Amino acid sequence: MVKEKDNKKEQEIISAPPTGMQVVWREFIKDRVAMFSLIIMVLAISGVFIASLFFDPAEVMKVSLRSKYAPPSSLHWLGADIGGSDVFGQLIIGAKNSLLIAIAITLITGTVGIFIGLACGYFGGWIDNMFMRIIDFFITLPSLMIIIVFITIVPKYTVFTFILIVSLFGWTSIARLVRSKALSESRRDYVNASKTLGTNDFVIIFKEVMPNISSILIVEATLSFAGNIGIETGLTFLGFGLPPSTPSLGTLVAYANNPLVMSTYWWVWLPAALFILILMLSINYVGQALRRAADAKQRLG
Amino acid sequence: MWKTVVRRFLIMIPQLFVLSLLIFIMAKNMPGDPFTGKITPETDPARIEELRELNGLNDPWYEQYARWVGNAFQGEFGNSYTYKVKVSTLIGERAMNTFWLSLLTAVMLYAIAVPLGVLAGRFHNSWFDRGVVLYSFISYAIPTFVLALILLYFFGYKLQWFPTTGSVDVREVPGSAGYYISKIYHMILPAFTSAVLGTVAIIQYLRTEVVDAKSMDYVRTARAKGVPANKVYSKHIFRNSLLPVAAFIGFTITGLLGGSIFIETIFAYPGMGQLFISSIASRDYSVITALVMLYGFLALLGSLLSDIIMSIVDPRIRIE
Amino acid sequence: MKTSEELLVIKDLHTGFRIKDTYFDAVDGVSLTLRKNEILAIVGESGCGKSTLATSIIGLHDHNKTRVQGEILFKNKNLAKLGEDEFNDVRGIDIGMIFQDPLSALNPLMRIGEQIEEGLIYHTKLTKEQRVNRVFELLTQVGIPNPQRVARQFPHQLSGGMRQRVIIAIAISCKPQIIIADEPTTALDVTIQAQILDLLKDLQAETGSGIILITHDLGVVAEVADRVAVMYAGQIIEEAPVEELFNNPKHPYTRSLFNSIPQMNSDGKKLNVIEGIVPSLLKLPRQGCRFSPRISWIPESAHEKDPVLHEVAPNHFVRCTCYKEFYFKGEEGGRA
Amino acid sequence: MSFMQIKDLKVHYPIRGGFFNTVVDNVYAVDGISMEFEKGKAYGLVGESGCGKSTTGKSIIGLEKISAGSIIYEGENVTNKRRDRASAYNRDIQMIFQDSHSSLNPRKRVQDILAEPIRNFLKLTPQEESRRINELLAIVGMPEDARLKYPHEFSGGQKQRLGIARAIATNPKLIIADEPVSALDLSVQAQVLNFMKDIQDEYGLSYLFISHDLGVVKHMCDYISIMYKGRFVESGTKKDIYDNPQHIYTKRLLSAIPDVTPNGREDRKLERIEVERNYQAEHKQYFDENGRVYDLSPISDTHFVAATSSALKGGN
Repeated sequence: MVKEKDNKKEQEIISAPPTGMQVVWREFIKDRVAMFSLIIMVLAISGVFIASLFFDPAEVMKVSLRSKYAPPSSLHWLGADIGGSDVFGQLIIGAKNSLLIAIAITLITGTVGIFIGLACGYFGGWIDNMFMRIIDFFITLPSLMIIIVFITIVPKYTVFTFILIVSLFGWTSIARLVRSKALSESRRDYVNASKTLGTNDFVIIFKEVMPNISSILIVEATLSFAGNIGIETGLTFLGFGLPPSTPSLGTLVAYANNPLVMSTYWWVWLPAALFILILMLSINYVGQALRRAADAKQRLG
Repeated sequence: MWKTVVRRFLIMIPQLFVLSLLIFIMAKNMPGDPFTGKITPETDPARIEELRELNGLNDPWYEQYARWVGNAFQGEFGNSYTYKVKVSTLIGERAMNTFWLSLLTAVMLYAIAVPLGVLAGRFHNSWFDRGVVLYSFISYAIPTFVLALILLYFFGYKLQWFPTTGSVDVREVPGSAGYYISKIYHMILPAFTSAVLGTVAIIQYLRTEVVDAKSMDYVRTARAKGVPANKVYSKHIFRNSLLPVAAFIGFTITGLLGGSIFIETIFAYPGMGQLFISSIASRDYSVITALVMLYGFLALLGSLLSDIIMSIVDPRIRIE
Repeated sequence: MKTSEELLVIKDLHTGFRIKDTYFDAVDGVSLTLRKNEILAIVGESGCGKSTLATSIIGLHDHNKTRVQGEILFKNKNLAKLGEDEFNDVRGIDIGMIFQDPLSALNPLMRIGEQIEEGLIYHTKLTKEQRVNRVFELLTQVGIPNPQRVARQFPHQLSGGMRQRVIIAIAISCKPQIIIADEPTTALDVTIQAQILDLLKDLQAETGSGIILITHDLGVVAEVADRVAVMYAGQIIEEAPVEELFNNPKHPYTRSLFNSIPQMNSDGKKLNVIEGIVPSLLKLPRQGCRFSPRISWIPESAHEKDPVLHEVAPNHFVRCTCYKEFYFKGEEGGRA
Repeated sequence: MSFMQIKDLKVHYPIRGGFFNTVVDNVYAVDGISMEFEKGKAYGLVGESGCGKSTTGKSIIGLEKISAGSIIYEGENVTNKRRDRASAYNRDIQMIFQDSHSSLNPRKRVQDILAEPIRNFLKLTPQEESRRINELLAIVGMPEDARLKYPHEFSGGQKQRLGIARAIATNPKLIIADEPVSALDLSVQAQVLNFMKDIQDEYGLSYLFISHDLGVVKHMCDYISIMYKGRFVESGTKKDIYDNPQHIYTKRLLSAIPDVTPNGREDRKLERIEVERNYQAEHKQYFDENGRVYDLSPISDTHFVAATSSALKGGN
């Protein structure tokens, strides 16, 4: 029956590949919540980047004891922290930092994961065996602890080392997923056909296999972007994230570790926590809607 | 089956080896020595060199490694710098707290996840199902520390239903009934937070398993036999969907341990995770090394356990 | 033609699937009778509605998305009106079913013995011991050596042919009067297929039950069927005793099908190709002769406006009058 | 004169097991088969599932690793050059797949699918390439506007015809067809078989036709080999195999094929039972103590049977 339904749809779209971006977009328009999430996500991210142009980090971080723990007012939209620094300004700058770092981590882990995953899935054999052993091992590691230890023992600790350390543990799950998809895709006969038609492995991997799993790659990138925001803010929250000179959303939330701040000066930590929550919900929903759209079986029709 | 289990054990050996090597290298790169706790600023540099020699810190790295592994096997990780007690004693105390917390979490986790997942799958596309999907979506998207903080803020500070720190009320006498009740009372909020976050994977898995199983040919066979609908669910669909979940137990343990760092820190619960963070803060390296090793070992054990359970419950693996 | 009592009478059956609040009938007005002691084959290409017909009879369709109208009369009951639960008094006891893929049709986590026993638990008053003995008896009956051992095994430990025998044992466990076999040998190798078909035929002769055999393979039909109904686009277009149908096919579709089989003696000669494609469910022509678009060289006037089945020989029925005018393209003189 | 010879081809897969996952045994998927191919002839490879017929096809074209044996093409040993892009072998041997749907990349338009072999093997200008694509579509009876469509817009039979068009794009000498029609309905199957026959006559193609369907193979092929457990049990012309089967396995296979007429089916059933009894009784004369098929020995110029000499004498 599903097949019949597809036939009908195919009539309407003249010559589009079955999982093209066009199809995905049409699905998106039909799903109101997904559209809403997409708008929230775009607004939140672009809002942060645009607003950050109007804040000077040095100005924001300036200590002003007079406004210590000042409640929200027209001067300080979201009040001030223990040093009297403006929370709203910190929120914007912190969010910008968090987003940039999450993007960097996503790009690095995504690229590495996709390359390794494609190679493992397509070639199989010893390449696959070797990387799968490594990945299995990484997955059983208590990675959060090891990241923390790494961060504390690295001699010159900067934003870049932070990105590298987190990326070192982040590529495995993407590689694993890409591998399983590439494996099932590589077993399909069109790959065999290309082999018999004299196309070389490199071209087959990037021009045949990769386009066919591209929708999954986009979905995974979106979801892992959300995950990376969580990892960065979480680590910063614990005190092992960005260097103190670079505020992050996690820095603000970390104020809640002080019971007094948590219970009384909620404006210091709660907005940042809620902002993370909204960001995560919207990005994740967009990711899941993309996943539904990319999977012909789950399409809304 | 025994072959699978033994082989699985053998695979664990090189993993443990690599893990220990990794941790040893990390430990070597940490500032300070296993006997750092015995040194004060007044100690004579010659005396330090003497101590180094005495403790074999000038030996080749592989000899040091061998000795370190030997000690680790006997649970000997040196002394804590901060607490001035043996690392093993220190961790032992905290480990019990973490163990009880994890146990309560696991109980809550399965008590929430299994019925939700199974029922959502059975009543696919109903309002109940949509609610479950929404719940699992939110708990998937929300970061651990954000959920923990929000729950702590509302239930701990605003409503004051639960204590906000510690593992037991200090006024209770150890051993008394009140003591144990207090212990459980302190665990409820952190365990619940942790459980909510852990349910996602199991709910999603169970739900899709049940939905998929409904259209499986063997379910059609059962229906064609005239087996009543309830029995089709209990004997065929649920059983076949639940067995793989049993194998999740091992991974659940790993997951709970990983999450315990956030949970214990936020709820100020004196377990291993909190000990780890405070040791990092005080640069108490011998404790850190021991904890990482212990966590790594438990994680490996967890995945081993999962594989063994899988090989017991699935006849396709059981009978080779 | 064996004349014996009627087991199952289907009258004007319509089975429709719901797509966006509209029902599309995949089975579109089928009437059939199954008698005791016979194998009735329903043959057709994919998408003709033959499997849907089978699932409607035994009630295995999704009751939420499917609409069954018409009459399926069995023991004074109309099966088309039964709900999912009420069907459990019919399924397994009175009607057994054999599936296409013997591996996926067995529960991978249950022992063979348990799976055969399951039907007995709900439909008989046998004690545990009697049930176990009955399981052994059934396994022996379907030609499985060493039943005690096989009963304790899991599906993945058996070969394809053995699994299909187990499926048959399940289907006949409560001695049903009707067995529906949906492509029972399609997933099997020819040598195993021959064994399974022989087994089915022997069992049928032994028990006197009626078998509805759904298949796309005319060879299988020729080997085992007593009577054949040919389906096209949701309707029966020809029905006849097996010798009559194979020796004297009438409907253009039946004849075209026969001419497209690469037979043992076709030896590279051109095979007949039917123009066009099988219409999809959503685009089924609901009026007139459904095969007419695929024999476009036959004049419109040859077809009936509202085609019905005509008895052209004793017990031989053909839908639409177009068979009278039909000839294969390029053989102008070869009219029937 | 044959243009290609396959000598003692073997494809073995290691079975790993034991504690250390070492190679404990091999699966003999293809276990020493030899064939020769002549221009314009069709060769059938018949057997039941798991007999190694597909593996044979895949190993010839280079999708499976050959463990032993050699492939000689136009006098040159090409065993290890099968996937060499520059080799004439790779251009001249093409393949048609069983599942036409999965053999076409869903994200490529028909013109790109057909252009793939042309771009890889032939040096054509874009205009020539475009003309060739139209030509190919015309050969398999598809309109030119199909070029811009995606595979999912075609029916099963049309997709298989596109697969054929792609396989003949480089004017190959041999096409390996692995169950090319077994996924298709009867009427569509007839159409595809007709096409394959037409193209063969027109271009002097050779086929290696792999199928489990003896009817289809007999319809298409001049020579037939029956395969069992990775080895040939019998090999010969179509007439040899169907009119004068010698190996007990061939007889069993032939007797199991349903005949498309109900007349005389009782007799056929009795014959099946008889053949099955002989199969059990005479097993020793056709299989050695390990159950392995004997080597082929000739009983005529074209007809080869794998059996002990006593069985052959008895059979004649």
